[in-house]
This record gives sequence, structure tokens and C-alpha cells, in this order.
Amino acid sequence: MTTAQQGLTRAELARRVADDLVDGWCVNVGIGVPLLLPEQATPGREIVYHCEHGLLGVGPAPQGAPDPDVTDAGKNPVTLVEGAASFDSSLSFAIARGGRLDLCVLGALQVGENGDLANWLVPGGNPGVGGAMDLVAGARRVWVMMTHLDKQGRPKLRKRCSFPLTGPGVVDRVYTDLAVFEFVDGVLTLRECAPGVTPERIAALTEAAYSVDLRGESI
Amino acid sequence: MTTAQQGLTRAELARRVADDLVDGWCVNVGIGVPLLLPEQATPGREIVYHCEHGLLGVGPAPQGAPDPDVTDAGKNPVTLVEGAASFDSSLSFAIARGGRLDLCVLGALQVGENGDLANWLVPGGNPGVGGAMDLVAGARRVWVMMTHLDKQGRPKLRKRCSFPLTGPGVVDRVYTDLAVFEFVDGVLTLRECAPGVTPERIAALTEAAYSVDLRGESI
Amino acid sequence: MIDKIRPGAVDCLTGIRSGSSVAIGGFGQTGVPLDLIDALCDRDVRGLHIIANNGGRGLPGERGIGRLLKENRVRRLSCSFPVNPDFFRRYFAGDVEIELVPQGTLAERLRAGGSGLGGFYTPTAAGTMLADGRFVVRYGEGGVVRETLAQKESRVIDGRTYVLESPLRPDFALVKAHLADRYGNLRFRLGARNFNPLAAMAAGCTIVQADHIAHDGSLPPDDIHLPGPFVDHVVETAGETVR
Amino acid sequence: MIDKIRPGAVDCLTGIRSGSSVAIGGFGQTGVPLDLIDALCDRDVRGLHIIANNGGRGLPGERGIGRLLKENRVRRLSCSFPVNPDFFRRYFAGDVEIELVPQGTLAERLRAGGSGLGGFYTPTAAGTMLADGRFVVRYGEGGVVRETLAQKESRVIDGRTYVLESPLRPDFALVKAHLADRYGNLRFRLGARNFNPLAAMAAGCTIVQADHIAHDGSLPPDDIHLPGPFVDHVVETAGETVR
Repeated sequence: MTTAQQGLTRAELARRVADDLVDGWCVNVGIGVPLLLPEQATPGREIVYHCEHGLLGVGPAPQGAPDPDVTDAGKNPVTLVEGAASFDSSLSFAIARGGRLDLCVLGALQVGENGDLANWLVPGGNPGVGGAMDLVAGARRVWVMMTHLDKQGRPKLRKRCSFPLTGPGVVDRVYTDLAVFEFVDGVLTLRECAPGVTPERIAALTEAAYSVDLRGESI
Repeated sequence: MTTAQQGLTRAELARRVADDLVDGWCVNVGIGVPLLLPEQATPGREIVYHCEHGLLGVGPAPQGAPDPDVTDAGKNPVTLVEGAASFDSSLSFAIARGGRLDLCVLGALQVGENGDLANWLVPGGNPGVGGAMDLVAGARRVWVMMTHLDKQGRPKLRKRCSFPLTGPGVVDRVYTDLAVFEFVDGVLTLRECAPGVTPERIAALTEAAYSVDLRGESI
Repeated sequence: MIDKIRPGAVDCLTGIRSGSSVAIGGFGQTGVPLDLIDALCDRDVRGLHIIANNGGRGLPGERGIGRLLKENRVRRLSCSFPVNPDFFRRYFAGDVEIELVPQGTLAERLRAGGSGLGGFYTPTAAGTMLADGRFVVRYGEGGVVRETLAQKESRVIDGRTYVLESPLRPDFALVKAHLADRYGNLRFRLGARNFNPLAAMAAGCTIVQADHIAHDGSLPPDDIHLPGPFVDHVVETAGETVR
Repeated sequence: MIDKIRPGAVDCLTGIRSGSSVAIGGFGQTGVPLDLIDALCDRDVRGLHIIANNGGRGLPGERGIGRLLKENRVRRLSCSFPVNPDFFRRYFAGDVEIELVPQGTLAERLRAGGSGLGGFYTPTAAGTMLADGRFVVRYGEGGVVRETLAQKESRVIDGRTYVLESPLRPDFALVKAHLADRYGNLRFRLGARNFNPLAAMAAGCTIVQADHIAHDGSLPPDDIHLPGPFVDHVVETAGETVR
């Protein structure tokens, strides 16, 4: 859909999410656009990025030669920052399930108006789940970053997910290229439209029912 | 009982057990007389002693100033030898339950002719179990080191344990100050008498039924 | 900026109230956070549920868990080896409770709690009094039995009997580390590691006393035994630690 | 004398037969024991059950798990992220099996197997297709379903739903370490640790390729990430490792 292309770029979306991170948070970022977050440093805020196979303190991509032992969840070369720690994958998921992640940020295929998340399988497609089910089961907050529409132009914010779930009722916020939604007392709520995007346009491109409680450009 | 005093001393008993250890074995030693085993080096054999709270490669007591961070299961100062490793207590018991201990050597209050072990509670007494139940559940072999008679002069090798069990049917061998027994196809079998101790005397001081298959002074 | 280093132990411990559950690292006196326990004893807290491997020896002037028991601050002790003669007297008199837990099971229950697991099956204690509901946790007057360990659910898996054990999620953990940095990354020393990282993982709030702090940076990633997210507060106690 | 250092990989791998189950460390290509896998591919083994996080990308000339799949040596892959396009084609054609396991559950199942536990309850995958018996492990001709993941036993604990997961006990593990000594003590490097210590713990026989070996002694006790009892054979591959 050409309409969706008038929203935020991937980098702008990452910047928008980064603006909402809180100093000191421990944050897991999933495959796809969330992997751009460690590139978005915010002055005065120290964020500890967690990589599910067993790293904390992941930073941006290297300027020089990559270290093959330092990769992110998407297997891309990254760097380690001060305070970084390494450990095995069982401890890594102990951090996740044990409630020590302040946040995980994941991509999505669909999000239901009930907070359901589907992000691992298009029916009939190639399966692959990675750590997503562990992360949504354990992190204190789950934010989704995604395009508002899928590649066929269909709304990804739906009444109910039609794809297999990653987790039921786990999503706290959804950041798309067009808008920011938040689950407020379990109710999907539109909080913000991207610059130049009207609430009417969001309404036309969203299948899920939602409340509207706009609070300007930032939450 | 004065009769029991004519058998092996504690150090002789430790030496006797050490003679049966196999080069390369990983061995846990429990509280009491088994803690003497790391003092009994055997030329040509390298034994890795495991200490349940989280050490491998425990050696004899220190000659000089003790290191308070290096203690055995009885909280006595010991040393670390080449190849030593430290880890947390959950990994330590993963080694035990996971079948990576070739042997654990424990003291006992009673051993049943069915291989039952009782070593943690005299009824009405002060309870304390430590790691004994984990060790007997996981080690590949369980050997007992004990006096043949208890302080009241009663046989500790019994038809059935009257004290609460540490584990059912777990014992493979019993080394006492008077004799060596082995469970052969589940049958308690007298394999050896201490120097100067006759089979008749063992019979008089043992409640458990057992077979006799002596093979001289050493197994 | 992340900085979990605190100027003193007192402020870190204010959340601990009478009745709180507190996991404490250490095996015997090895790796016990003695300074944190001393600071805790300066506060008016009673009726604690202490989760620790040992109960101290009950010697005169003893620091550590023994001091907590001696000052009668403990209502319930979950441990594998209580040892302490005075605590045993009060146990048989019905004044305090002992939840006896095999050492490996205690370690694993703390780890399970810290890992967000709901429980696990272990072969340890199957077929014993610690699984069959007979072990007395609390006596009443005249030696009557007020509470026993629950009979553990058992299950035969591949021909072997296992018992179901539950995770431990104490309110607080008191931990002794050798090195720490401002991120809360910890390194322990030899046998002093023991239950310390497990207590830290399990607790809602973890307070660490460290022999030394990397004031000019952070610990090397591969040298860290427990990463910072499990740690809330770190106090340096160099020079105070009994050696 | 204990000496687990072997002169070459070939002799260490002779126990692996067609049909063996083999856990392999690594995440993507990070920490994968490439040299051991190459040596395994020199042998005539088929129908392996591979337990590893990823399936390789299926690129031309690829080493690692991808090579095992490409050479059609794998009957069943237990993993969280198969990725490999060719393996997916054979999966949908019914030639190979995929047991899809969430990444944290895969790690924990290996650890449980290595720790002698009978299973554990985890909240991961509760309420999803990976717990309800619908995920297809093996197709037959024409897309009929031959086998699915078993429906997992679930249990509500403190108001939350958990599913029961079983331990993994593979016959063998292939592991990549950074440093090793003759006792089999291992140290890993940064993100290359990942599943390697867990695979080593779980397996009946663990074979390690190490970048470097401490030929003149042993590793410092507190620097060891996995102690020697979990390791059977160590091969040095300095200079051979792809960097």
C-alpha cells in the first residue's frame, strides 16, 4: 500500500521506540527492525541490550573488522559495550523467564486487539520460533515494532490473530510506521499518530477495535 | 565394643578404600571418615575429588595458612590441586545427579542387606541431610565407609535399616574397620576380612545375611 | 546511567521486614555475607524465613546465620544442614520451623525460582522421609506434630521414580561476591561461590557485599559468574571481611 | 593420569553411528564446532538425530549444521530456528522431521538432561501450537500428517499455566570451546558459549574442539566455564577455525 509508505522509515521507527526506553533498562531485541535499537543511543540513558543466546551489553555494528563471536539475534556482527557479560543460553533464558528483562521488543505478523501476538509462522510457511515464546512469557513488558500493514496491504492489528500465536495476551504496546498503540487496562488504545498521519487514516487501516486517547507526538 | 578396636584405624580404613580407587575417577567424599581420602595419594593414580558445594580437585589439608574459600564438605580447610575447578552448587549437583561422579563415598549409620542406606537421622535426634540424598541418587557407585558396630556396639550391617533412609538400594560396597562387603548381583557378599579378623568374628558382629566369597587381602 | 554501587549496607536492607523471606549464600562459613547479616541484625526484624544451606554452629560470638538464629530472628529455616544446637532445642520445643531440603534440591529450587520455572522432577529423596510427608517441620507443645513437609508428588519416568519440587522465590537475597562492577556483574572466589549466584537469581531483591569493586570500569565479559540483571544493590566491604 | 586430549578428531567420533542422536553447540555460525562436523562428514553416518539451535542457511559450500543437512545425514532436527530452505523442502515432502522447540526450552531441556532431572514446568509455549499437539513433526506423501509434537501436559501453578518439558539425553555432543586443559575443563569466548556447555552436559559422550589447549598446566579454577567431568575427548584445532 502506498499509504503505509508515508509513515516512518525503519530508522525513524527505531528512533521513536528508543525515545521511550528508560535509563537502566535491560532490553531484549528480536529479529528484524528491533535489531536497529542498539544503534539508537540516547544521551543520558544507558540501556543494556540482551541477546538471547548469551550476551548482555550489545552495542552497534562494528566500524572495523567484525568479531565472529559477537553477533546479535539475527546473526549480524555487533559490538560489546562497557558492562557487557557473556553466559550460556540456559542462563540467558533464566534472565528472560525470571523476569529480569524490563522489556522485549519483537517484530510481529499480527497483533490481536486482545493482546495476542503472532510472529513465528505464516500457515503453510517455514516454521521457526527462536526465543520469541520464551521472551514473551518472561519479560516484564512486550513491545511490538512492525509495519502497520502486511506485504499484501492487510492490517496487522486485527480483531483476532489468524496465524498461530507466539503468546496469548502478552503485548503491552505496538509501534508501527503510522501510529503508537498501548494496551490500557487491557484495552487497545491509539496514543499517537506518526507525523502527517491522521487518526482517520489509522482507522481505515486497522481491523482491531481500539479506543483513542491521543497525547500529542510523544507518550 | 573392644572387639571392633582390633580392626583398622580410620587412616588404615581410608588407605584400604583408596587402594580400590581407579585412576581418573571423579569421586565425592562425604562428611566423616571419607574426608580422609584426599590425604591418601596413590602413585600413578590421579583421582579428582569433588566437593558438593562447588569444587573439583580437592587435595589434602594445607601445610601453611588455610584459604577460607577452600573447604571440604566438613567445612575443614583443604587445598586445590592441578586441574581444580570451581562452580556454583546447582552445577555441582548436576555433576552428581547427571551421572558424572564415578563414585561417592559416604559414612553410614546403618546399611541394609538390601542395599538401603541410612546416614542422616537417628530417630529423635537432630536432623541434617546435606547432599547425601542427591549423591546416592546420582553417582555411578556408592561406597560406604563406617565402623562395623555403632557406639552402643550394635551391628550397623542389618537385615533392614530401622533409621530413616538416605536412599533405597543404593549401596554397592561397604568398607568397615573389620571387613569389606560388596553387593554382587544384589546379594551382600563378604569379600575380605581385615588383618587378624576371622570370618567367624564378622559373622558374630553382623546382623545382615550375606554370602561369603573371600578373595584374599585385596579385591 | 546504571550504578548499583551503594555507599553502605544499611540503606540497601530497609526493605527487609519482620516476616520477610531471605535467601543467604554460603556453605558453612565459606562465602557467607557476614557484613550484610551484621547490618541486618542492627535492624528490628523478627520472624524471618531464612533460606540457606546451613544454620551456623551456634558458637559464642559467631557471625553469619548463627547470629540470626541466636538473636531469635528466624521463624523458619529452609536448609539442608541446620547443625545449630540451640536452634534444634527451639525446633523440638515448637518455637521455630525447619524445612529440611536436600542440598542439591535446595540449589536447584533456587535456580528454578530465578529462572521462571514452575517446578522440576528430581530423583533425589524419592523413597525417603523427605518425600513421604513424615518429616516434621514444626512441633507443638509436648512434642505433638503441628506441620510436616508435604508428601511430594512422585512420577515414574523411564522406570525411575522422581519427585516434584517447587521453585523458591524469596523476597530478598544476601550475597557475598569477590568482585563486582557498577552494572551488578559479579565474580566469586573458589568455594565461596556455592549458593551465592543461586540466591541472587531467585530473589525479588538481591543485595551483594563485594570484597572489591571495579571502580574504574567493568569486569571482562567472560570473567563474570553472574550478570548484573540479577543484582539490585552492591556494597563494598574490602577490609571488613573476616579472613 | 587424566588426559582427555586426543591427537585428532577422527578417533573421537568413531562411536557415532547412523541413527545416533548428537547435540551440537552454536548459534547461527557462532560457536559451531565446524572441524568436528567436517570430520563427522568424512564418515558414513546417516539418519542422525541432530539437536542444535539452527539448521544452517543452506548456502553453497556452507560448513556446520548446514553441511550435515545438505549431505542428507539428518533424519530429525530438534531446533528452534531451522532456516535452511532445502531442509524445509524435504520436511514438507516427508523425508525429514522437525521437532520445533523454543530456544530457551531447548537450552533448559539439555541442562535438565545433563543434571539428571526428570523434567520441568515452563510457562514458555503455553497456549500455543507448540504445546497443543498441532505442530507437524513429520509429513507423509501428499502433505498428510504422520507425526505431531505431543500435546504437552499443562498445569496451573499460582494462577499461571505451565507446560511439562522433558530432558534431552543425546548419545553425543559436539562442542566448540576457546580453551581446554587435559582434565577437560573448558572456557568459551563471548557469544560462542551459547549452547556449547549445555550440549556437553547433556550427552553420554562429549567431544570438544578447542581453539587452544593449556599444554603446560590447567586453567585457573575460577576461569573455567564448564568442568571436566562433562567432557570425554578434546581435540585442538588452532589455526583451523574459520574466523
